[in-house]
Amino acid sequence: MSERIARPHGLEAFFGAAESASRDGVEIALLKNRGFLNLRLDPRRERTVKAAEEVLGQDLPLAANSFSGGKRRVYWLGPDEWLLETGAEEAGALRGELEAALAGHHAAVNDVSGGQATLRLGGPEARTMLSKGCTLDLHPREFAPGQCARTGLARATVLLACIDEAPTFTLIVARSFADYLCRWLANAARP
Amino acid sequence: MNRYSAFGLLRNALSHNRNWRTAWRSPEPEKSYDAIIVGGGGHGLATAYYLAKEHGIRNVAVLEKGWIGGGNTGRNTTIVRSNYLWTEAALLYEKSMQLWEGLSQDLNYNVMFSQRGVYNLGHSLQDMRDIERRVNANRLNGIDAEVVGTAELGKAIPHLNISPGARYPVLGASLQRRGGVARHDAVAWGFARAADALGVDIIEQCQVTGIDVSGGKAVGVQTTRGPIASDRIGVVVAGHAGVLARMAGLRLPIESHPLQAFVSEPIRPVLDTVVMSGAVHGYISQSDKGELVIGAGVDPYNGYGQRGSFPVIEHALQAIVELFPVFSRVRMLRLWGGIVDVAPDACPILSKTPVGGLYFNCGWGTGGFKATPGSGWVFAHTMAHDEAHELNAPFSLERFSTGALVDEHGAAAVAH
Amino acid sequence: MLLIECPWCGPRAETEFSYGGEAGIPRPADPDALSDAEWADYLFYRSNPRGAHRELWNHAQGCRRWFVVERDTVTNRIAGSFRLDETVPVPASAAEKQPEQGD
Amino acid sequence: MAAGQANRLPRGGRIDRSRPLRFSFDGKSYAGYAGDTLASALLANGVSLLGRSFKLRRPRGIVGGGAEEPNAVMQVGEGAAARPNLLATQVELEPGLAARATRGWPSTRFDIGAALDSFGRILGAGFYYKTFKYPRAWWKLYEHFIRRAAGFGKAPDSPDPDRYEHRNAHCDVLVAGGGPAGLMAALTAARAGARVILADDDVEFGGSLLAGGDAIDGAPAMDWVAGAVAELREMPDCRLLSRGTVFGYHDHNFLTIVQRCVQEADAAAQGPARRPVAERLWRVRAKRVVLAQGAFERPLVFCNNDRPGVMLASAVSGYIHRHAVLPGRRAVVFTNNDSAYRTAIDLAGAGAEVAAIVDSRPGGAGAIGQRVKELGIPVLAGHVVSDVSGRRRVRGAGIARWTGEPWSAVEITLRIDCDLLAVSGGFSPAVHLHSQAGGKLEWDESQLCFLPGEARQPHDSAGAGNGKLSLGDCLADGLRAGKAAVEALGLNPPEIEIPATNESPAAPIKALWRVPAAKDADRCPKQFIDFQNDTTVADIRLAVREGYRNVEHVKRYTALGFGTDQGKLGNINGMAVLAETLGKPIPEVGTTTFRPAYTPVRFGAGAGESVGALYDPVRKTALHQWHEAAGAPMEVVGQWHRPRYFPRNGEDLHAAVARECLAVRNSVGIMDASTLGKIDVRGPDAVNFLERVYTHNVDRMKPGRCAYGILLGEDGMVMDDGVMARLAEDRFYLTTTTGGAAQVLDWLEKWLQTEWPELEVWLTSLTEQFSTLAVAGPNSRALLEKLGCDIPLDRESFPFMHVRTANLAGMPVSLFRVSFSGELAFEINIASGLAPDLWRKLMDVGREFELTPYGTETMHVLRAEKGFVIVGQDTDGSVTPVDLGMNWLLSKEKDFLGKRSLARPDCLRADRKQLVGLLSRAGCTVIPEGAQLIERTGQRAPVPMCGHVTSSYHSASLGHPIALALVAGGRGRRGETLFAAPPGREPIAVEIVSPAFYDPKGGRQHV
Ligand SMILES: Cc1cc2nc3c(=O)[nH]c(=O)nc-3n(C[C@H](O)[C@H](O)[C@H](O)COP(=O)(O)OP(=O)(O)OC[C@H]3O[C@@H](n4cnc5c(N)ncnc54)[C@H](O)[C@@H]3O)c2cc1C
Ligand SMILES: NC(=O)c1ccc[n+]([C@@H]2O[C@H](COP(=O)([O-])OP(=O)(O)OC[C@H]3O[C@@H](n4cnc5c(N)ncnc54)[C@H](O)[C@@H]3O)[C@@H](O)[C@H]2O)c1
Ligand SMILES: Cc1cc2nc3c(=O)[nH]c(=O)nc-3n(C[C@H](O)[C@H](O)[C@H](O)COP(=O)(O)O)c2cc1C
Ligand SMILES: [Zn+2]
Repeated sequence: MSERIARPHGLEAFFGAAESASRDGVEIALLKNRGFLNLRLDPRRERTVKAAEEVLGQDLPLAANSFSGGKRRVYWLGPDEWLLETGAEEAGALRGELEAALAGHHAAVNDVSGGQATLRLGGPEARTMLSKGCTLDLHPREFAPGQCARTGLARATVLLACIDEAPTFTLIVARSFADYLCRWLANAARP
Repeated sequence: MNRYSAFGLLRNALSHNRNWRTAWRSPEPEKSYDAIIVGGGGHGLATAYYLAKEHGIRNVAVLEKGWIGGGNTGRNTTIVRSNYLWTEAALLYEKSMQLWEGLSQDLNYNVMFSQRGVYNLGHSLQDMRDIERRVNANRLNGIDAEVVGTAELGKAIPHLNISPGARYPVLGASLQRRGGVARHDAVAWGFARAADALGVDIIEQCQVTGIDVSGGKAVGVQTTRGPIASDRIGVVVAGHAGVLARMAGLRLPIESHPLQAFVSEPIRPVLDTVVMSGAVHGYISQSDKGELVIGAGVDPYNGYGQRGSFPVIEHALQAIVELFPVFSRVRMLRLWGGIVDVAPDACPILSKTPVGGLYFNCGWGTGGFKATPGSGWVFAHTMAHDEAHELNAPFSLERFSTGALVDEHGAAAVAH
Repeated sequence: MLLIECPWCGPRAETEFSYGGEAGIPRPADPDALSDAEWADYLFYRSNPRGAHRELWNHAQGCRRWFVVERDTVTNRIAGSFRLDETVPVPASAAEKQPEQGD
Repeated sequence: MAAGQANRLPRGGRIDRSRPLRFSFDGKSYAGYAGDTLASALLANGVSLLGRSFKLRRPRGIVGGGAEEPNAVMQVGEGAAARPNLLATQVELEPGLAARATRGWPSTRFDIGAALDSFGRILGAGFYYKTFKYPRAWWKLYEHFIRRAAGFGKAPDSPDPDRYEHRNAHCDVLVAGGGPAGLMAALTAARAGARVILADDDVEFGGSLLAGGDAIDGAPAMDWVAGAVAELREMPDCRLLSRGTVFGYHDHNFLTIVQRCVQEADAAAQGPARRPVAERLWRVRAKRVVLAQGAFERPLVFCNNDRPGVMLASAVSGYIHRHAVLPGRRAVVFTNNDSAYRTAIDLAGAGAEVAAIVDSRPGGAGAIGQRVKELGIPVLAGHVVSDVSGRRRVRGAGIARWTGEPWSAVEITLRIDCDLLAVSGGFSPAVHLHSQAGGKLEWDESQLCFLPGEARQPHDSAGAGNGKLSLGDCLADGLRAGKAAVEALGLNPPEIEIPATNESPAAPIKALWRVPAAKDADRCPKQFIDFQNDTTVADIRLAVREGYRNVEHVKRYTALGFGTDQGKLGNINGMAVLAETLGKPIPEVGTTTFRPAYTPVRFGAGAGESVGALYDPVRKTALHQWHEAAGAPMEVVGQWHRPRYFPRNGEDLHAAVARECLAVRNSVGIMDASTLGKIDVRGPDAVNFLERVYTHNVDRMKPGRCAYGILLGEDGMVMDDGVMARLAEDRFYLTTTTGGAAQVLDWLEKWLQTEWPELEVWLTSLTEQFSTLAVAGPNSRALLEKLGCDIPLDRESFPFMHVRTANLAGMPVSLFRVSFSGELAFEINIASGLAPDLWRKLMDVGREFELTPYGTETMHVLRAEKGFVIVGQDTDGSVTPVDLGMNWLLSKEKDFLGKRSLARPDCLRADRKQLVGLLSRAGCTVIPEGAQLIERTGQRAPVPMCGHVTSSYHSASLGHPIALALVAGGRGRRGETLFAAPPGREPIAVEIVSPAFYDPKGGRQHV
């Protein structure tokens, strides 16, 4: 299922346990080749927002805890912070374009592709499994497709996004926590 | 006061226990006293006792808003030790330790001071450096202390998880053999009874609602049972220190936080010493009745509720199960909280104040039960002489201006 | 476990936040002009009320914003959460609580 | 097989007669059925003696039917599977279950300790405070014996095989208790469309209906229960938790439920890998809560009321109806209210002889009295059971006429033989959760109980827990509470008709807190209030006599309510007796504080899955697997695991570290420094901002420049340190210590957001993005050149303390010419995904230079040789930069955080502890870290201490040990001799020297 990897990435070994914990009702997969940029700007400055949106070709989500789809996902992290998810190969170029477009604006773009581990979590039991370590209300009415949240999952901080009604979730975590999180997921996936 | 003894028990049993006298009277408050102690916890009662016993000041009232011993004195995990790092703190707690060692006899009340040893575990190389440092300092200060290795710990504490593969492996510990536990309620009652016998009025259900200051000097208090005059007022109210300070127009470098503890159901003896771990935030002992008495961490935010946040309890349970995997099936019977008065350097304030005749004893935070007799002893001296004893001189309010903090904070992660 | 309203993210569990102590203690503009006692007051002295308390919280596991919460330190009841750039309404009563059983 | 079950009724009950099973008690085998509790099965087998009391070792049997049981405290299972202190009344019988009584030695039946009972009067409340004080040293001995008597069950002897989990849940309405009231409330809320959680601690829903012959709408009440449960199960947003005990009601409507998921035998059968979750802790955030916990029956307090065979009337009814067990053949029923009349009817219906109903009320019962009369059961109104005979089992009741005067003496005029005495002293609503939540209580003088009063959180009570004792009232109250809850949520309450019940009105209860005896309360045989702790009426009177008058003092002095039942059985009786003793009304005496846990909760369940490997995250760098493969032992640094050293051919720590150190000094070494915190700082105000938080002059740094920087707390103490690089006019890159990374970022953000929001600065954490590979040693430049670097690395083009971006082996990196070892060195920052690749390439190419990987220990030695400090090791929270000799870092031209504190008198003292180096005079001794320093040996305690050793190593490069220390006034005392005095060792003479042991001029790093 998972995309092919271009480069050794240092994370695969951690994921074995989590992926093999997939079972009826829960599917866990490592997403490879993801690129990430962290973007900070003040949304009250319309010109700056515009400049960024022009490069992205899509809106910056301004509503808290939401993400915009389209060519790539743009997650709201805070009132002046976003995470852009792209293909790994694109990240560098996109960063260059954004930096160029935002030159002279008060904004910061950082490539953070190397710092994240990304998982896909799906299946009818996915909510139950997440609820073992996450205090958010994950009821389909409360945490619906298009919503995301930076929150705690067990003892790690994660970015959790609801992708579709299946449900499918994307889970993005700092890479140093990947081993822990995968062990936790492998355990939580047990019925 | 009738003296307590085995013989007395027998004699009273013959008369169907009908001739026991009250442990302390419940007098109506007088109009004025030579000294007033606000707060009927262990520290307040000890202060009154030593004022009467050591300084001959017997016309003293202890004013307690509820029932004596109902504050932190009655809700702590009762760990007593004196192995503090800094000399100033170590000598103060050691004074207390020495008083503990004769307290049951001095008070004629068995406070069940049980010197079953206190271990502080180290889980990292830095923990072990700190343990070496502290043990070394203790011994130079004349306080018994040892560094204990993992193998020895395994023998001394049968169920302790000393597996090197543990998430926080136990690398060693400090041990103070003279440390231990005492019966918290008995400490309050024993001091109350002994103070009462020397003439001190212990007045419960009497809340201080105001402090009268005139010309920069304290002249009395307002209470729910009327005004009471005195020109010597010692405030010993732990978590409520800030509230009382405000009554006198003062502010303190104190914040009040909930601190929780819990007990298991009584089980057969399995743990005959006290085990503390700063790194995993748990400390545990077993009482004479069989409950495991376990302390949790302090709630991070200010609070005046005698209850705390449940995640803190979960964390303490995780820590205990880590340290003692065999306790996983033991059950938590009751959990509660107290309101601790935390100073920036985790050390007490035993001090005169800008208001003449008004003294504050507070800031014991999460660890003042062990200091009860010593605190009372030096505070009585301070109130009697309007001057700190050399043991508590470093613990004045001035230190916050001069910067001469006694920083146990940096040294000890938990200070119980 | 408290339920704290982040002004951006909405109500979240206490464990997502970190506490920042009493709010509204500005750093003195010219520290050198202060006496040691005045500096100590800024550094260490707190109002520590029994009752309404204005305090700083950080949505550490969420949007990482600092904000102000008004919370009753006895009941833990939260009167409101405010962004730092909002003018925070004056508390109805900052008066000290009267004694309450079982606190 | 039912042959052994002499007390088993031939028909009825909710047991499954098709599933007989065997269990054992105290080593003897018995038969029972699925659906039994351990208690019902034991009663079925006629086992009445189940344990001994805590203090007096009196024989005890089963009193109750559930959580209120004080006596039947069992040890179930053995070894790792042992479960201490289970209540027989709550243990579901399972095949092979092995239970033991927890008190009594050598056996429950013959307990040597029973002799203690005769000393009862000496062992009154608080006796231990009055004795065991002399001689002083003997307390240890006394205590040794006291402790041997401690506790009930035994902790398991090996780690728990069970699995536990936590589950977070959210709902609109949480209903605690699934009796008629709770079911009705849940139905109402669910039909309105609310998200509902209904939890009941029993195996089945139904509450009291499980135990009775009630009818609803003309059919057995359990039919209605089944219908309600089936409907709720169908609802999509409704969660039913049976075996789920709501044990805590915390602030902000947060409730904790523990759910028992699987039976021990079933769990064990699965084997360790597939073991199902044994218990689940639900952490529930509810918008509204309905508490429908029901009520606890109270026993009556008469002489020897603790004898086995004295049972709560409602429990007796429960055993008959639910378990088809008849606990006695010839019964006396003793009551002060109508409810026990039903028990008499139940007993008679089950074939027992009811010798009499003794009713303390002169007027007897209401309508139900007539039915009893019709059955031919004699009623002795205006009478009390004042004493009983029998030791290990009741043999008879001593009955006296009573005028209603509370403390008057009575004369026993009638003795009735019986083997069962069913008692009822009225009902106390289970207000536990209401009180935990901060709700007030109100005394109801007509029903003689505390009712839930004003609530502090959004919760409501319903049913018997709200003082509604008839079934019809409970149903109606459940409906009311359910409606109120959904209305408060803005939902439309459904129309539900209250089902019909056929109850007749009861006569009022009459107070009977202590049953009068032939002698006064201090001299009569013991009248028990708290069975488990042997607290008697006389104990309470003694406490009052001695001045322990507050209910909380009485609790603590007499242990009333301290037991595993937490006073569920005896507390209200105790408070009432206290009130009567004090001559005060009951509400003035009040109750003690209700606390979690409602019933005891396993530590394991509270801990959940965060134990063992999941106790705390282990953070791993991108190179972790390489380190592991290389066999490096790990050092725990905060949450990180870092390689401590890389042993070769069985080297120990010292050999490996010496080799690694020399490799760095002589050729080149490589270290994984990825755990350092990294922060990107950007914006027009970046300089301005950093000037405020760092101590040095930031504006003087040119782009491309690096500087060492320190951060102080506002108290002037060193908080963190690291290298700061200026990448552009408006852009900086900060590094922090491993432990300080998160804290520093939070600290900087806090100042930006709260104090200086006008500054235009963005902070972004790059700790995880970049791995840091430190390449150090004289050959480091050659190594990088060999690897292929697209920029010149020579000293002139790329001087010390500068930063460059480059391409190394075709990979984009940032190179920092900084050095923590004092050698020529480069810190390579590379995107973490590429780090393993680069590391491998370096190792390949590095063979030529004998490139040596080194760990944290070598790093520590190398930096100590240079006199560089580690924040947190060489400093604690009491060290200023001046103490460390870093005055040169403190700008005089600007303010910075913490600066003002450095001017406080204590920070200006000349005798503050200052950083120095130490050499042992003897040359070869490594001074222990942590050792305190003294001026003279041979002094008596307290010995003044003038400093302590913070870091100490053998230096392979120098060929002798070195140490860093903080010494009072140390900088001015070079050359002086001090003594290190490590515990248990000879003092070590040491000389104070400069902390810069190696290459003090810094020539080697500048090449
Ligand atoms: C859970 C927990 C665990 C702890 N564990 C330990 C430990 O293991 N070892 C250790 O050494 N220490 C421990 N401590 C700390 C220790 O309990 C306290 O430092 C110590 O008991 C304080 O005693 P005190 O007499 O000063 O305060 P308290 O016992 O709290 O007495 C203060 C009294 O002042 C009264 N009061 C308040 N306001 C007024 C007023 N306006 N008018 C009249 N009276 C008033 C209160 O009602 C109270 O009775 C722990 C504390 C807690 C909460
Ligand atoms: N005749 C009398 O005097 C008398 C007295 C009391 C009750 N009753 C009868 O009892 C019934 C009362 O109905 P009800 O619904 O109020 O109560 P109930 O006793 O029927 O049900 C309460 C349920 O709550 C459960 N429970 C209690 N605490 C709990 C907790 N913390 N967590 C989870 N579950 C918990 C209990 O196990 C029980 O199943 C009525 O039928 C009433 O007539 C009669
Ligand atoms: C050392 C110690 C041991 C305790 N042991 C028990 C116990 O065995 N049983 C019990 O119910 N409570 C026990 N408690 C808790 C008290 O019942 C009570 O919860 C605590 O003193 C706080 O008071 P509060 O809950 O009335 O506010 C103990 C408390 C302490 C401090
Ligand atoms: Zn937020």
